[in-house]
Amino acid sequence: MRAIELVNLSVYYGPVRGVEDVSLYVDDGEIVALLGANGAGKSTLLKAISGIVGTKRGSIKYFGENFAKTSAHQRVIRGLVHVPEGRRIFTALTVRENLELGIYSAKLKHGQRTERFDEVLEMFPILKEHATRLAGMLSGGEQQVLAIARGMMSKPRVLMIDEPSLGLDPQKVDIVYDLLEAVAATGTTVLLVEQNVNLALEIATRAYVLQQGSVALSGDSSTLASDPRLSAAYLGAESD
Amino acid sequence: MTLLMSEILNGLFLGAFFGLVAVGYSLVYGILRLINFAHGDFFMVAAFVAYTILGSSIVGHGHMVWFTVAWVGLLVMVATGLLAVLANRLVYHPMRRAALLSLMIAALGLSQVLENGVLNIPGWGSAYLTFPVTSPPNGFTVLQTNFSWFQLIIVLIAGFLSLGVYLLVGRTLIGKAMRAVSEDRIAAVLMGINVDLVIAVVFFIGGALAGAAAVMTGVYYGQINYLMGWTVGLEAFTAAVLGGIGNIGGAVLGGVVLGIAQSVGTGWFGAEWAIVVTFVALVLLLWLRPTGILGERVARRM
Amino acid sequence: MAAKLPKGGVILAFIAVAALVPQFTNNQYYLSVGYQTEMLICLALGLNIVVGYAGLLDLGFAAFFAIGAYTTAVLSVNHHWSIIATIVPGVLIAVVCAVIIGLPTLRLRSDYLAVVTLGFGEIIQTIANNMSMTGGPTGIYGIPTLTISHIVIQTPVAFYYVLLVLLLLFVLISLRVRHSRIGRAWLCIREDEDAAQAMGIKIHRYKLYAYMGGAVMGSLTGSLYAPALSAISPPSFGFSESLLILMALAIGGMGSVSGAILGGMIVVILPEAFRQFAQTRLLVFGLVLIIVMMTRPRGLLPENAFRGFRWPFRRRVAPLDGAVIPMVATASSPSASSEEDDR
Amino acid sequence: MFRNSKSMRFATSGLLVTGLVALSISFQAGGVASAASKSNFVIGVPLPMTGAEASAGTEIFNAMKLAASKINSQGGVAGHKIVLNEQDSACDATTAVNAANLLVSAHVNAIAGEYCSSAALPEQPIFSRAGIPVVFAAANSPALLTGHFKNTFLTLASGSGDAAEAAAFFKQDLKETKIAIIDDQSAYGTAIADAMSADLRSNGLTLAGGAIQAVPATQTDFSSVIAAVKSSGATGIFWTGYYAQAALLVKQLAAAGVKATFVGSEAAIDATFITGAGSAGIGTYATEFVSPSGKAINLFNAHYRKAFKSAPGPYSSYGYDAIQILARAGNAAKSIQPSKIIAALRKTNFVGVTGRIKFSPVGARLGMPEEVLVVKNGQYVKNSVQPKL
Repeated sequence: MRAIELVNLSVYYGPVRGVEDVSLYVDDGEIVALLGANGAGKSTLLKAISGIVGTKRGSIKYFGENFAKTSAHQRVIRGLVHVPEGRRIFTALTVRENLELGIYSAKLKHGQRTERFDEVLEMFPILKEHATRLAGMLSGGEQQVLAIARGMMSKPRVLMIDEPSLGLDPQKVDIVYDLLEAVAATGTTVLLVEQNVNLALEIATRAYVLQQGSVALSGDSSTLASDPRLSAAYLGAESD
Repeated sequence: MTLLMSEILNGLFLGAFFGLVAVGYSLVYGILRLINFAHGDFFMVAAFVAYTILGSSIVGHGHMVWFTVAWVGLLVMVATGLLAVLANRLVYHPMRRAALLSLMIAALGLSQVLENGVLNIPGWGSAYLTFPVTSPPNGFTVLQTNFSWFQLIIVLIAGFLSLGVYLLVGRTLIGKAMRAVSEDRIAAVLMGINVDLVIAVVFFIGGALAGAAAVMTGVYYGQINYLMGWTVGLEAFTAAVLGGIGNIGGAVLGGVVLGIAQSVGTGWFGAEWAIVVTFVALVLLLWLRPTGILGERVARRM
Repeated sequence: MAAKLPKGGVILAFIAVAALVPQFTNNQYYLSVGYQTEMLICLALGLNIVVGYAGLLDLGFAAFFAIGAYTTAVLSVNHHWSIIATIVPGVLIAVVCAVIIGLPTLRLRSDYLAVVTLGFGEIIQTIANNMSMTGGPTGIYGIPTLTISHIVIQTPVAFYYVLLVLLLLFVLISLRVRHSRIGRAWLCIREDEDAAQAMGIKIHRYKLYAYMGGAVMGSLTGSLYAPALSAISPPSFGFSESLLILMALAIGGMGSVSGAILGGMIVVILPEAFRQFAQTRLLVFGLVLIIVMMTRPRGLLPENAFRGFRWPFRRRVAPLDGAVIPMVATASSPSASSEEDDR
Repeated sequence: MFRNSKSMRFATSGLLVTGLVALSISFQAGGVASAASKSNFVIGVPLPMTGAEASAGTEIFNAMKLAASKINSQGGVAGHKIVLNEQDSACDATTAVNAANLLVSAHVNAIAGEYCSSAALPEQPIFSRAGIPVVFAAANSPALLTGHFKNTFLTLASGSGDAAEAAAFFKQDLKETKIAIIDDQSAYGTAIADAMSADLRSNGLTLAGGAIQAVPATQTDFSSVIAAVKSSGATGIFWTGYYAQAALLVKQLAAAGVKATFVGSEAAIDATFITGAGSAGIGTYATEFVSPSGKAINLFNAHYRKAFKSAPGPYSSYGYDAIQILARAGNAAKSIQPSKIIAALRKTNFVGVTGRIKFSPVGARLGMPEEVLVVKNGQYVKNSVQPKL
């Protein structure tokens, strides 16, 4: 079953090209990584899939359903959750309130909400002691964990996560990636955008490499890892 | 000394009105960063709607009248809320990508449209209209100052409504969604929050509060006019800034502080200088505390 | 510079046409509407320095207009000064007021500054209304005519030309200052205050300059407008007047001289054009205001000298990519694409 | 991509401006053309039709329409039909100047109207330069008579008579000695308040609190002023402002338990006051010019009610008389020429709905005795005791 399938997708910011003619798919239960240099269009692609930027051409299918006319918040309700770059947690709200907003759209009774809240805290124990603090007071790594935890509150079918390692020290990065593996282990499909190739290929089953808005390479993680064109794609884009 | 105390008590009463309208101002500002100059005119339109409905539905005397006032009040709150939602849908929503100044000018245009719309409606027009129901004068005396029971009821209703909104924003899920939208609209969308709906709810609440204030104004003061919204709007806006705009508790507090400042200032310098006292106090306060009394949350964001 | 030529052309054409108007009509009414338009354009150009160039939202600009008009009226009626001589004290008082109100408040963010300037406008109007020196609510009447050496300016035509000269002066100043060192500093502050400060621009000082510049222009206009009106009273200098000036600028286009000219024409001429509809004309005016702002939110003749122009008081946006903001809504998901603009 | 195209922008803006100018010219030119037909007696009517005083303007204009149609049905003025050319002055100096210039450009034969003195003052020199007779219907600031304009006549005597009457009433009949003056900060109210302050002194009465209390005309809550009045120990209150605020003030005074006797100026008299103040208004007083022919005013009120389905405003009758004054002057001069009408206006002497109308050499209304009214059974009646001046 294809969780996400993009066919010839193009996104433009006014006259500026974001991505052009991208086709890719993510199967149910997979971890797929989107790789590429800065400005290659990875984040744009995620934003197009989650619906916060409009597309110019092409189609987005989510479990076979066409998403062209579905508004961004509706996509979340269908189980497609996007943890954006820079975490974007609500700093003026408490950790608990942030998590509660993660199941905003779910039609749950109060008891069920608390239950889910406890489940997620079990999964992300770092947050436990901070539940009543303002999210803005957390450290960077804790904020990233909160962002993922917030995304997991609604038990998404697909979790898209953008640059989870950005700005974190290696130790925190390990924690975050362990969590991601734990998330995937619950059966959640993960679409991961990452600049750090080695990190991403370690947990992903497959990967796509974007270069200047188009797919340059794709394949299994293990084959890609040894492909010399991979580093060329990075270096090529960087030397531009 | 008793004069000062009675001025403070009067100021508290005035502040209840300011605060109620200011909460609406503050809510909309908090979520859209828009100084909604038309907000005072929602209040004005509400007073006229209440005037018309009450005029045609008052039957009987005594308690029956107050029962009618109560349900008309609720009806007008809903109607004004819907008016605000409609204004948002027709004017502000299509402009959500425009610069704030453009939005502000559009709000001024809307204010003109509402005022002059009422001016041109037969039966409303430019005259000072006498409200069909007026509050009975009997009451009680505190510190040699007479208050009517109705004034007490107004303060209680205003306090009750403000507290309701405060709890709604602070405790409920939709309230949390409002705060989320106010802080980061994109992230809110990614939580599955229907931002347009949240904004509509905010306009509805703001409008409904203005509607409640309008009915109480009509019944208490007994007189309405098509320009009544402008002054109230200006005072409410000042109160909202004074308390720290975007902050519900701040709006109520700002209203009370403004009411007291006006009342006491009038006592010292004469009513003709009331507005000068108000604004000098505002400048001093902003100088010492540039974000208003309770404005920290906004300050950090800016 | 080439890109600016068409605009210069528009301004020149306007001035030329404006100068010729009295040759075609001596209708007193048209001429009086004419000089009121010029007056409002002058005020809009003054406000343009404050709001359009430096990005400071001012909701009480009519205060400086009032200061000029009242200084001239008081000195000429009560103390028999000649009108020309009253201009200097008017300007001085305006500048002093600008500094007094500006020093403590110009460090505030725009919304707070807006309410403080609004308050300043109300204060000036209240003072005019309450002092016996300013004639209280009746105001001051019998303001003598303007005499420049031996020429007596009394007829609408004469005032029309006097205000046209002032307008021309303001246009030249606005265009010159825009590309001067100080003008560039203002634009930097408007675009990004923090960055401007990081670049070593003394932002408070330059903000104060802008505020003072606007005050001088507002006061000058007031001094010359008082004799044209012959009687002034507080209601003409209230919040609604301040808003009218701001509207002119917003409709025409912030930061743009040709925009101020066009906007001034619209806000004066439009309500006059709908005079026949007495009670409905302001309704129409309000509708026009909304429609213009909805269809052309940057005004009819926006400033376009800069690519990547950033509007003052836009929401403080941090787009996800830090990249370009979508200008054109594209095919799919209209509700979705619109969200990009906000944080 | 239209948005970024410079030519499009110029084109649309250019079109808009051209359209506006064309609109304005066609509208105003239409007005000019119709007014210029010389067979009519065209009376220019500058009145506030928008803004805060719009209701007063409408009420005055309605009465003028009544007068004009009545005179026209009786054969017009020296054979010419009266045509009213109404222009909104909005009680704002700038708008008023435009209205005045528009009327002058339309070559009207005379002016009747204007409610606010602040609008009348800048209009005056414009009408004077054009040599058009002006009968101000309700604006009555003394300042209007100091400019030595030979063409100005006031239908309404300046408000100082109200103050003199009220002061005498407080002293002789009410025997109150400590009087508070509350002023609404309008041009009208302030003038009367100042006059009252002087009249209190000359009558040996005290101004309670030592100063005039002023409230902005937009104020609806008077609690702080009432607190001041209460603490000053005033036993009488003189209100110089208008009826709408008067109703609020009286109600709030009653609610605050202030027992001082309330006397309003003539501007406080209106049906809205009686309904608005309710029980608090009963027994309050107001001073007014005597209308000797009670019958005429009653007839006028009845006509007005029939024609407009509402009660006339406090100044409607003055608007009615302003038109009558001009019509009689035209008939006396047998001409509708402005200069001849001005000459005839000086000799005005007849009884209108507001009483006998005569003018002083500077154009002030003469001989308007005052009387004190009291609110009884839902209407104004002449008080049983009247002070001797």
